[in-house]
Amino acid sequence: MKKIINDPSDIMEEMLSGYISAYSRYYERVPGQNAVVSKERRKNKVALVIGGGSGHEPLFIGFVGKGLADAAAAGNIFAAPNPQLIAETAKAVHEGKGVLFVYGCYAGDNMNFDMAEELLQMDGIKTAHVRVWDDCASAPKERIQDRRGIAGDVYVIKIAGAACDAGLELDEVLRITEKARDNINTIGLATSPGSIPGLNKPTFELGEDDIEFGMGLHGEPGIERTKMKPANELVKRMYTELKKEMGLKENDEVAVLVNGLGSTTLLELNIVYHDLNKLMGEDKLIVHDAEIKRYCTCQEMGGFSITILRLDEELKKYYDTPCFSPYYARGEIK
Amino acid sequence: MKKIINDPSDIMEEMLSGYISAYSRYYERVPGQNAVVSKERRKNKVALVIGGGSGHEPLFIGFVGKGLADAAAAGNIFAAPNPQLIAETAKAVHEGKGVLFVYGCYAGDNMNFDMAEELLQMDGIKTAHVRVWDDCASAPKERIQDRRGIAGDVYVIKIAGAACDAGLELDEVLRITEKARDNINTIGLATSPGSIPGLNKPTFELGEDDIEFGMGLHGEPGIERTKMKPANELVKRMYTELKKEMGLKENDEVAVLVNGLGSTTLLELNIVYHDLNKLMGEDKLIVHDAEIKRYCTCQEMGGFSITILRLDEELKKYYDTPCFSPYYARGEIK
Amino acid sequence: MKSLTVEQTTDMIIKACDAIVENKPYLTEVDSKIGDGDHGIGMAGGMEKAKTMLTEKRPFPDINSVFKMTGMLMLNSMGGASGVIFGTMFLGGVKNIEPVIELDGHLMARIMRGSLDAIKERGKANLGDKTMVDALEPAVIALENGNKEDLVQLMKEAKDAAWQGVENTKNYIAKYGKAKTLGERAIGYQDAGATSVAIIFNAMYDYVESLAQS
Amino acid sequence: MKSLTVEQTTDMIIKACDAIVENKPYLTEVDSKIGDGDHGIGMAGGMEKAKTMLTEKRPFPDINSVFKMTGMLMLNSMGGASGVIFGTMFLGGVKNIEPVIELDGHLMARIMRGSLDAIKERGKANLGDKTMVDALEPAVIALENGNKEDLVQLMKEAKDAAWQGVENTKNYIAKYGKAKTLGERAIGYQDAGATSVAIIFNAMYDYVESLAQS
Ligand SMILES: Nc1ncnc2c1ncn2[C@@H]1O[C@H](COP(=O)(O)OP(=O)(O)O)[C@@H](O)[C@H]1O
Ligand SMILES: Nc1ncnc2c1ncn2[C@@H]1O[C@H](COP(=O)(O)OP(=O)(O)O)[C@@H](O)[C@H]1O
Ligand SMILES: [Mg+2]
Ligand SMILES: [Mg+2]
Ligand SMILES: [Mg+2]
Ligand SMILES: [Mg+2]
Repeated sequence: MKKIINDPSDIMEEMLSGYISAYSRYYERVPGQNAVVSKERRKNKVALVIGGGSGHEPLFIGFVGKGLADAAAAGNIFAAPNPQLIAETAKAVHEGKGVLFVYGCYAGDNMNFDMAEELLQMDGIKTAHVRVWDDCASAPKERIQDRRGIAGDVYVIKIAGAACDAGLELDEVLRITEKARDNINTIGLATSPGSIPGLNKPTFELGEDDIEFGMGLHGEPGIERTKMKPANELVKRMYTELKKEMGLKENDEVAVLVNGLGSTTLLELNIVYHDLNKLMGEDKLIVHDAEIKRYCTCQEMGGFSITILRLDEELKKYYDTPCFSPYYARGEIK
Repeated sequence: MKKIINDPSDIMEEMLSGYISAYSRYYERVPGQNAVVSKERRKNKVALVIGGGSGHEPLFIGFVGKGLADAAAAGNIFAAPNPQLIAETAKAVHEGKGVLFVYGCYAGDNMNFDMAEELLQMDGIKTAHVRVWDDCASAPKERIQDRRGIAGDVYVIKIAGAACDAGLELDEVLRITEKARDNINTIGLATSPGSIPGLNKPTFELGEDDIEFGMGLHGEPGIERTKMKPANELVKRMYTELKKEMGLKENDEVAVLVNGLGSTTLLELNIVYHDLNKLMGEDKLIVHDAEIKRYCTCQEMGGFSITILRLDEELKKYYDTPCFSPYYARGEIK
Repeated sequence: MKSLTVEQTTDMIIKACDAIVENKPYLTEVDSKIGDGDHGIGMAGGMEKAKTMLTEKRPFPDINSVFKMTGMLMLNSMGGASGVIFGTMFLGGVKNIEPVIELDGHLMARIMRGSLDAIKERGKANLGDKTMVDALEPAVIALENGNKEDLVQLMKEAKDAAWQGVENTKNYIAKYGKAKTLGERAIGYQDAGATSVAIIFNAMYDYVESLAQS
Repeated sequence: MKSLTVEQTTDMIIKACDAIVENKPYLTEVDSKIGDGDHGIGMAGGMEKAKTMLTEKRPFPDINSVFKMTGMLMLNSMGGASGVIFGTMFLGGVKNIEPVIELDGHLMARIMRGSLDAIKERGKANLGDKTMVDALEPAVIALENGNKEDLVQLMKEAKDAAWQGVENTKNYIAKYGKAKTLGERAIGYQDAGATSVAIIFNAMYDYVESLAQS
């Protein structure tokens, strides 16, 4: 496992410096903090702040931009950002209208963001948060708050950003963002591990022919370890889980994301979409939009996830607004 | 090596079907051909057609779009498209003003595109081509036409697209595109092999601690096999080669692309840019624009390349125009 | 020996930092089995920063500052679940205690009880949930029940209780952290955070013990 | 035996297709050593399509059509260097020859000479450049110099010459194709395209020989 890095203890510093200097057109840094701030951040509106552990790039730093998040707090590799970092990041973009935090639901993130909110509220800043728990393989529906946030983050951020742009009050932005979150589910599968940069270690072990359905982004176990199968069988199983979970039916309108976890190629992801599209067609879902991307990764982990966002007219309105970051641009929609 | 595919002989069909159906907003297919056509293709202008072997996604199909190519002919995995496919693709987008082909300089591509041009010229269609030979590790400058085309393709396509958009005649589009090509160099290094989809085979072999400077996208040897080193030493060596090759000096204005070859992560690529930016700063280059992306890949190959485009006022004008494809959007430039 | 000075307390915490840094690979391995493998990096990173600051900023006016400084640095550098939890382990106990310049068995027990309560308040984990609480709670009870007049013996009982707690975590299903989705599969593996607690208590005991020897 | 009918020629070419398909893994391995490893897939794909079409569309009016059909299918399905080169191997030789219904040694030599010239015109490679020319050119020379009255012996000499050509490619540095950047490092490895030529000639010989036996 060869990693193109320098001193492992400089990873965060150099990674952020590289990203921000390459895209200095769009970004600046919160002085002294591992945080990326949009140069075109919202004025006089609710600020959207995202964050989480690093190592999942482009998430989260790649989703700071116009129509997206105003800033991202970048935790250390696979570790939630600390409360001070989160609070400073929020202060850098707060415009007096409050701050909405969007992040994945993990024990570490929940506790650190909670502490940051306490700090901010002590300073008189209004805050709210939406924890993304889209991974339906990570816990049963009854314990939805135990579910992890994975690629569904992207859609929640997109819609939250559009709601902020619309100039709504914090509680209304919160309502819409929660509605988005509650209409998103994801299921993933892993074919090979990623690695922890700086350690020469795979994030988990998996037999030569084994895959794991529902595996989490850090190698957390999913619902079943099984044998590798052709793409269409894998996709069928994943789609079936999502359909059941979401109760999808004829004429439901959806946005779909096929997300590569790292080393799985666009060629393979395109084939996944081919298979998925066939199944959605058979069920007469209306695919409003689709993306085949690597948004939410775990280093060079192999595998992919499928995310479905069920749209209604309100969500679609926010989904369709233009946005731009180096990794997520919408705007040429006709 | 687990690949998420179905029957290997369906790879091309399913891959293209997946891509085109996901992005049906933007794309359609040339009936019966492995070709992607932009729904917003140019009217009454020189048509830009690109193509090459598949397996390098998002290149080439991901660079069809507004301001970019009108169509791409997708050859089989790692194999140039055949003459009929190329000719049919060109005919699908030809508007009476001629067709410019941009492709990487490989024996197979050269011969197939040449034959396609012969076929088109027999039908009275004006054609021209620009072969991209940016990989300065693949042959000495004296044998520039023996050099391979790698990530520099992206910049050539961008500028050719902008020149077509400007409504210029074919010979003028050709002149500008050649000028872009002649001001672009790339050097890559490989840390691990990709694989040929459908075969369970790595594209080349590399020792546990070995890397290869200048390795080609299909595992063609480069200039030296050596030991893995820290990122800054790798980058320094690559930058030094490029600087010498291009004669870069103080106040030269450049666009820079750090391109991941497949499994190398954005985290690592950001660190590469961090190191590169430092060296460019020491030399007082003016970085007009930078990108950290995975544009030109070879399946899950590990490693990266650095591409430098030297800009003058004319090239900058074409470089800066907006464009949009699902994988390459510019337009928020201020 | 009955108590430590502020300077000795500083040395003791620095020893705990060293022990965590030394055990980084071990903690990584433990967290890799059922977590995401970053616990060693996180803890070592936080405690290295704490050590640097403790070394630079010493001497401190009181025991409270030593614990607080350590906790703040961990909380605001580590991130992750363990940043909050272990930050709180050092921060939470001294929060409501007026400045003191002597660390005896009574104070140690009081601080650690305060830490435990704050951690349980923050993280909601209880005994048996396969977290660091499973090591900290028995250690706190040992501190509370032991002979406060013999600091060496008291700390020995605390660290033994912590290690026993680590052993116990092997029998539990995880309810918090990244292992919670493992269910039965987590059984047989010890919890990483609990291991860190035991390492810290172990190092504190070693320091106190060697101080008593000399 | 002196010559083949159109139907026999069709069978012979189908045998050549089969031989390439059977040798797909071998060709892959050869191309992997110093090329990009796709030669086996490419050749097998093209010749499988050719076989299907030859089987569906038979009988053909003349020898020319059999070669032309094979070449067109390879050219317009395979892509890559080998699509053009091997397409031309079947297309290029019959281009300027009036329709014939009998394939004898003279015609075989004339067709293959035409193919060779067209390939060299298209690809610019010469003997010693480590391409399929290194197998095809000696085979053509063998066809031209051999006894045209004995087709079996003539084809045997051609395939032997082709295999000898494959052997020779091991000593060469590549000037074309993806191995050209290898320089000295390509020495010791045979060329993939040359190997395909030898396999094709070998299969054609086998067919002619078994026909003569029966
Ligand atoms: N809610 C909680 N209460 C107490 N301890 C917890 C809680 N959640 C996690 N932990 C502790 O944190 C440890 C994991 O720390 P670490 O690996 O650094 O963080 P992360 O889980 O974010 O990767 C676990 O082994 C457990 O002991
Ligand atoms: N210019 C050329 N002239 C003759 N044969 C060539 C030429 N270029 C390549 N070849 C042949 O093609 C073979 C490679 O074919 P293949 O692997 O299918 O294509 P690619 O090189 O595009 O991957 C080489 O082994 C060589 O024999
Ligand atoms: Mg973690
Ligand atoms: Mg090839
Ligand atoms: Mg962990
Ligand atoms: Mg090849």
